[in-house]
Parts: sequence; structure tokens; C-alpha cells
Amino acid sequence: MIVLEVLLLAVLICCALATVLGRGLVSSVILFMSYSAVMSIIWFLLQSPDLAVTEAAVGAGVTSLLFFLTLRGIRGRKRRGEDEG
Amino acid sequence: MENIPFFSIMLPILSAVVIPFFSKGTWAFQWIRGVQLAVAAASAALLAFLCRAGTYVTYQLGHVPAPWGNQLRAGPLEAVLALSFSLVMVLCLTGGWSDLKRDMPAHRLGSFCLLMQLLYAALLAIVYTDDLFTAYVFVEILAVTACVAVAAKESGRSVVSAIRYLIFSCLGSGLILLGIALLYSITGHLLFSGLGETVAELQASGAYQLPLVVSALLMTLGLSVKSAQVPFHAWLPDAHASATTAASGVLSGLVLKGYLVILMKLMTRVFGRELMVSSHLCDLMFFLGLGGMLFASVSALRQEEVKRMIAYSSSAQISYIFLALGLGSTYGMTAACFQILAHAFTKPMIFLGAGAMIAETGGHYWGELRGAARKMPMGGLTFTVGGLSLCGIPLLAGFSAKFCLAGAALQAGWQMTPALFGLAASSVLNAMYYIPAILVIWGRHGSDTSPIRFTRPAHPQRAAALALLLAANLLLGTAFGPIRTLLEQGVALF
Amino acid sequence: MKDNPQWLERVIQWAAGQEQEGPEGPEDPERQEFQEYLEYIDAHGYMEFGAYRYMRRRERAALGLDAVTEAIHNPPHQPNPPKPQHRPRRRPGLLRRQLWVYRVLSVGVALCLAVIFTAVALSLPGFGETDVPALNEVAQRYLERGMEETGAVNAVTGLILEYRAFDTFGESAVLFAAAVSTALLLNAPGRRLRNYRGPDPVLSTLGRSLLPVILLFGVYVVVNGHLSPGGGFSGGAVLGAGLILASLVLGEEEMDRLLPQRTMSRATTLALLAYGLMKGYSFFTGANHLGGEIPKGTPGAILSGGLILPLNLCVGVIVACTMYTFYTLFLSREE
Amino acid sequence: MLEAILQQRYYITAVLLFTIGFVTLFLHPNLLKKIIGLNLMDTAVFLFLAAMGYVEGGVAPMLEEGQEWTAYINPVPGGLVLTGIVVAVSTTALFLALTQRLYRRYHSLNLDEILILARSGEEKH
Repeated sequence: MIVLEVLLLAVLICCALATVLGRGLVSSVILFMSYSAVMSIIWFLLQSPDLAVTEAAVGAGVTSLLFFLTLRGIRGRKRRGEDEG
Repeated sequence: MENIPFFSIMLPILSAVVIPFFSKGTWAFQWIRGVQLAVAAASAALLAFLCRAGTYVTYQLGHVPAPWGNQLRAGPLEAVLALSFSLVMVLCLTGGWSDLKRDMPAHRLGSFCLLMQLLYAALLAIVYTDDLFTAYVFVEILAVTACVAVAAKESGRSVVSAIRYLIFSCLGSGLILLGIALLYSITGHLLFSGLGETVAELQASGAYQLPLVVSALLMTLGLSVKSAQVPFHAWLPDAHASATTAASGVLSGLVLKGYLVILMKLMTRVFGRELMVSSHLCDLMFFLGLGGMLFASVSALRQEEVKRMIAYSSSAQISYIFLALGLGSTYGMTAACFQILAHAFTKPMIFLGAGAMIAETGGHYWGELRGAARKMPMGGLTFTVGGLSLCGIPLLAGFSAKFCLAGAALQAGWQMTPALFGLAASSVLNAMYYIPAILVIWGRHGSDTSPIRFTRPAHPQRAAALALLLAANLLLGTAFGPIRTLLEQGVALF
Repeated sequence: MKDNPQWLERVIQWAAGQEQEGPEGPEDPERQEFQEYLEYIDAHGYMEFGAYRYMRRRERAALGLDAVTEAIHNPPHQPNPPKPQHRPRRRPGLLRRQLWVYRVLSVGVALCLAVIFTAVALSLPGFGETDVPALNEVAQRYLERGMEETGAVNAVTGLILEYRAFDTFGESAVLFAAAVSTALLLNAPGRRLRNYRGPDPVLSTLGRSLLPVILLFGVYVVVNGHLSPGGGFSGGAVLGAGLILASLVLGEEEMDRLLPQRTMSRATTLALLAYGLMKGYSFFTGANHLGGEIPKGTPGAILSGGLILPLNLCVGVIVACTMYTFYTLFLSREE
Repeated sequence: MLEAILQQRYYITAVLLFTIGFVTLFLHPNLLKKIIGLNLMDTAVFLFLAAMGYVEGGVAPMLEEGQEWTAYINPVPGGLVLTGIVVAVSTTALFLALTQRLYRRYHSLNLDEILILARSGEEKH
């Protein structure tokens, strides 16, 4: 059990570092999604199902979606800008 | 009477929520102003009641008593703060309304009023709350609404400053949140009363000293980031300078003070002055304040834009409060409260006066504002009085605050000399940037020899707001004794 | 990190006051300007600082001194990595050094914080132990008498909607404030929604079959908030995600017809208002000891927990509508 | 030492994540990365709180009649985290909205670049 916990925590830190240090924005957001998913599993292990459900819906769902929408808007704009240029 | 704190939080929030049903921004404006005036009147009644009774009241939120449920707590000091915050809010909005209509498209005015009302509700909740986590939640409302108040003006620069403001705000919130988590993990309480008792026990038993001190440090740092104390003030000048006039006044006059109120509550009710002094946190605040007074004033000297200069001066004035709190005594607390009041009434006045002159001449820089006061005597007068007040001319609010602070410093130990030196030096620095500015605005423009125009003001509401702020400033300056007695009573019951 | 010795050397030289000649040396144009500026101040006295200086702007412009002060007023103290074309006055060498300082600074700050916080974490009460300070009489009452006092089986829901309901109210207000501000920032009058490009067959089929399940699950989580894990927030977030999926499957125009923005904001407002009034009633009667408690019902039944079920519904509506509002606002763009 | 670290594994992970998030929010020039940093920071504190509420052998606080209170975990941190998550989402949404506005105007996500662009256009209000 403790091995699983330590493993999950290590994955958490790795995800966080990769999110921050990675170059691509899209991959960062995807990594952030997986970070949220792992976090939600950990909260389930910590006997807080309320938090796990909320984090899965909010962190991995809505927040990441907002990130993607922002990225989409930005990339669409970039592409259009190139067309004009 | 005990219900007043509760209703003065609930009414603004509920009145803000119904604003989307108004179809016109002007109605929303009248509506929130009416609510604010009602709350101000109620706070005055509460103040009178508490002063006569010489006590504080607690208000249990819900059916469960204090250590389990949430509660509000109101003493004379809270009532004074609520009253003055309400008045300043009303006057700021009234005085800045004409600028607001110019700076913002009409369909946004309603939303802006809504956010301002939420900001006001959050301020009152912070003043009255007796719970650490509730304070955090309302701090977040304050941060969100204040940030949008900056960004609401349509310009790229205001959005850039808003995002910097938001970044610093989030950094501060993160530190505060971690501090709260640490504190909860070693005490198990969230209400200030319970926290205070447990912290005293912990300190007596010597357990968990490191987390305790680090949590106090984190919260102090977080709150000083949010209130733009000097090493963390990078966001302030841009945010205050690029916002619309009403927002600038509210931001520097009230929002910064909200965070300081929490800091004062933490100092007195949770950690206690002994811990703050013995862990050198008071010294930290003292030196931050001392450095801030000098550094922000020197930075203000170098600004060529009027609103930026005023914003730097705000940072310097906040440093006075930190210095006073850093003395770690009751006198220091009283001086800090006096400074909070004086600055809350003075800085919006200066911002509104400057805003009026900017609106009249269209220029933001000193070179363009030459002779502006001759065209806009009311704006020029309030700017002049405000500037002189901050320089420490007797009979004005700033002098009384400085006098109070000097009195507190004289009671202190080793802090006396540096505090008095800082006070003197920063007064001189204040004079060095306000007096040339005053000379500029009253100066003649080239060969222009026209006399000062005293015409009927174009915006009577703004003129009235400015006159009332002026009167409040004079009142704070002249009625020094009674107000200090009141504040001393309030601090004793805080 | 390869150029560490070189950097160190430069610092030593700088500290000794014998900085290298060359690209970073004395022919630095900014330094020259700074020298000139200092001489200028010496010549004109201290009043040249502050407001007085700007009265004589024109005069200085005639003397060609404005460019100099400009350099001082935008001092290079900020570690910016700008593109050269924006600021041709900056030279790449300086920039690289600043970037480097920036990175060293971030690593340094991170290490310091990590060390301090780890020390704190090690001195905290042990993880999972039963005699930690946080398990005191406060938590005990929530767990022991929570069911009779709130009528909710789920202690967390009972906690946030009864004992600490004021926080929750504030937090709904934060969400409301964020939604209003996002609308204020992104909702330009001439905006239009993204063109609907026709449903993607995979997404559409999968979505159509998943959609009812998700919406039903969201409603279930909201309604059962006092009985099982979940509640207004989690359920509202799930519902919001469901609405977003609906918008993806059905297309924005269809969605805009079914649930226009106006309805959404009205629903949020009304839900928040209802929440405030209900909780205000409960706070008011509780504080003044007026009685007037809502019957709690049998714990475990769906219609139990007094106000908790309607409160959960309100919170669910607020959260779901706000999430969907965020989505539509982020999707729309002014053309 | 190692035992202590293993014992406090959740707390240590939480403070490390907090540090990563804090430094990213403070020093990373890219706005989107800053927002991710903000979220990392907030979730780290939530992890800290959730771990603090845990009691060895305790179960989720779905109350049952006749059960000792020590059989459950502490519900208070859970409540705080639920509130905190929603606050964090609100801040994130506002932050993203501001970012989009800035991008529309300056076509960049790099805050330093935006600052320079904004400063060069500062003379005109």
C-alpha cells in the first residue's frame, strides 16, 4: 500500500515538473490533466471521495477544458495571422 | 442592534446579486449607493451603541454556537472601520461617476457597479468576520473584484496591469492559504478565538514552534504582498494609475486597508503580540515599513505621471501602517488605525481631485497639467489639501496620523530613533514631491494671465463628494483627541 | 551551467571595480547615458527631480536631453528577455546574462522554499495519527452530533452547508463574481459564436449516448449530496461538463436556442438569491434564538436534512451555469 | 530521517508541489504556465489539507448510527478543500480571460514581452 502511495506521489511530482518545464503548451495542459487525475486518485485513497469527485470534474474536466479553449483561440488567431501575413 | 454586522454583509451581497435585473447602469448605481448609505447609517448607529455600552458583540451565524459554527464579531473599532469604509466607498463612486461614464461603454456600467458592490461586501465581511477561512474566502472576492475594477477600463495598459495585479494577488493568496493550512494542522481551530487560545497553549508548552512561526510568517508575507508593502509593490503603480478614477480611489483607499485589517486581527487575536515580538516578525514588519516609507517616496519623486506618483505615495503611506504595527504595542496599533482612517479619507480625495484635473485638461503628465487647478479649482483645492495633509501640515488628517505615530514611537524601545528618523525623512520626501506638484497645478500656463475661474461645477456630484472628503479630512485633523480616544477604546476591545 | 566560472569571474571583477573592457565594458551606451544624466542632475540641482523637472520638458527637449532621461525612466532593472526588435537599445549579451540571472533566481528561490517547507513538514504532527491537534472537540462534534444537527449523512456536506455555511455562501459569491467579470472582459457586443462545422460522427454518436448518462449522474450527485459523496459543487461541475458536451454534440446554435445566455445568467442570479435568502433566514433565526428550524427529517431519506437539499440544488445550478458560461465566453470571439 | 520522510510523505510532496507552483507563478514568463503554476500551488495546499484530515484506518465520513466518532476521518479539511477548489476555479477562469484579452491585443503570451510592448505604447493613453 505504502509503495503504491509513494509511487503515486512520485508521479505527481514528475507530472508537475514536466508540466512546468515542458516546452509545448498543449502537452503541458495534457500533463496537467493527468496531474489532476492522479490527485483525484490520491484523494480517493485518503478517504475523501467528495474531494475526489470534485477534483475529477473540476480539475481534470472544466479547468483543463478552459485551458484548451484558450489555447484554441490563440492558435486559431495565430493561424489567421499567418494567412494574412 | 446585534444584527447590524450580519445585515451589513448580507444586504450588499444580495443587492449586488439582483443588479443583472436592472436594465440601466444609472439605476444600478443609485441602487448600490442607496444600500451603501443605509449600511453607513446602520454602522453609525452600531458605533454609538457599542461606544455607550463599552463592549463588543458577537453574532452567531446559524443554530450552532461558536467553536463549531461560524460567527461575526463587532467592537467599536470594527464599527468605525465599517462606517468610514462605507462613506469612502459612496464618495468615491459618486465622485468618480462622471469619469466612469467616460471610461467605460454603457453596457458595462451595471456589471461594474455589481463588482464594486461585491467588493464592498467583501470589505465589510473582512472587517466583521471572526473566522480565518471566511476571511480567506472574502479576500479572494476582494482580489477578483479589485482586479476586474482595474481591467474594466478599455485599454491595453489597464489589462496588463490587471494581470500583474492578479499574479501578485494569487501569490499572496497562496501564501495565506498555506499559512492557514499549517495553522489549522497544529491547532485544529479556524475561529480566531479558538485559534488564539490554542496558540497560547502551544506557545506555553513549546510544541510545534517552527510551524507556528512559519505560518505566521507566511500569512504576514502574503498579506504584505497583497497590500503592496515595498519589496512586493511592483504591481501597485500600474494598477492604480491605469484604473478609472473611482477604482483607483477605492483600490488605494480601501482594498489595501482590508488586508491590513486581517493582519491586525491576526496580530491581536491569534498570534498575540508576544509571539510576534519574540519571533521577530514585528521587527520584520518594522523594517519593511521603514524601508518602504523611504523607498516608495523616492520612487514617487521620479514619476512624471500624476496618478503613478499618487500610487507610489499610497505605497509609502501603507508603510507607515506597517511601521506602526511593527512597534508591537497598543500605541502602535492605535496609530495604525488612525493612519488607516486618515489615508482612507485622504487618498481617494487626491485621486478624485487629480482625476477631475485630468478630465479637465486631458493630460496625464505634469507638463500637461500646468495650470490645471486654475481651470478646475475644486479639484486643485482637494489635491492641494490632500498633498499638504500627507506632508504633515497641522490641522489636517495626515498630521494627526503622523503625530499619533510619533507618540507611539516615543513609547517604544530601540525602535524610537529609526522610527522618528523615518517619519521625518519621509515627511520631507512627501513635501518634495507634493509641493512642486501643487506649484505646477496652480502655476500659470505661459503668458496666460486669466484669473482663476470659479464657475458652476460641471459635475455637481463630484464637487459635492470632493467637498465632503475635504470636510472629513479636516475633521480627522482637528478632532484628533476624541477620535484617538475612540480608537483606543476600539483597540482595547479588538 | 557551463559558464559558471566565467560568470563568477565577472562578479569578482565587478566587485573589485575593475570590470572588463569589451562588449560589457565602459562603452556600454546605457552607462554613458547614465553618466550624462548624473552630471546633468549635478548641474541642475535636486529640484530637477520630481514634478519640477516636467515643467521644463520642452526646454530639455530643445537641449536634446529627453532621450537621456527616457533611458533612466525605463531602467533595465527588470530581468526581461525581450525580442531585440522591440528594444534595439538592449544588446544580446546583457540579455543573456539577465536570462541567466532569472533562471538562477528561480532555482534559488525554489530550493530555499523547498528546504524551509520540508523542515516544517517534518516537524508537523505525524500523518495519519489519531492524536493530532486537528482532531479536537470541534471535529468530534461534527462527527458525533452531525447527523442530528444537520440531518445529513454525509458529514462534509453537513459541514459546508450548515456549520460553515457562511464560507460556502462567500464562495458562491466568488464564483458569481468571476462569471460576471469574465463576461465583462470577454463579452463584446459584436461577438458571435464559432461557426458550427457539422458534428464529428464519432463524437456525435458517443456524445449522444453519453450525454443523458452524464446529466443524470450530475443530477443524482446534486440531489444525493446529503446522503452520499458529492453535493452541489461536484454535481454542478459534472452537470456543467454535461452541458458543455451537449454544446459540442448538438452545436452551439442549437444550444444557444435551447439555453440562451440570458436564461443562464437569470438562473445563476435566482439561485444565488435563493441561497442567500434561505441561509439568511437560517442565520437570522439561529443568531436571535427565534427557533424556526426547518424539520430535519429522517437521516438517510432523500427528503431530509432540512435546507440542505434545496441549498445543494441552488449550488448545483450556480456551479453548472457558471461553468457553462465560462465555456461559451471562452469560445466566442470578437471578429 | 528516512522513516520520518516516509511518514510525512504526503506533507513533503505537498510542500514540494507548492514550491514548484509558487516559483512557476512567480517567475515563469509564459502566462499559461503561470496559470498552471497557480493551479499546482492551490492543489498542493489542498493535498496538504486532505492528508491532514486522514486518520489511519478511518473511513469517509458517511455517518452511521452507533459508530464511534474516531472511526471516521476529520471532515473539516474536506469542507475547506471543497470551498477552496471552487475559489481556485474562479481565479483561474478570470486569469484565463485576462490572458485571452491580452493575446487579442498584443499577440503574445510572454508577460515580459507584453510588458515591453505595453510600455512602448504607454505615452498615448
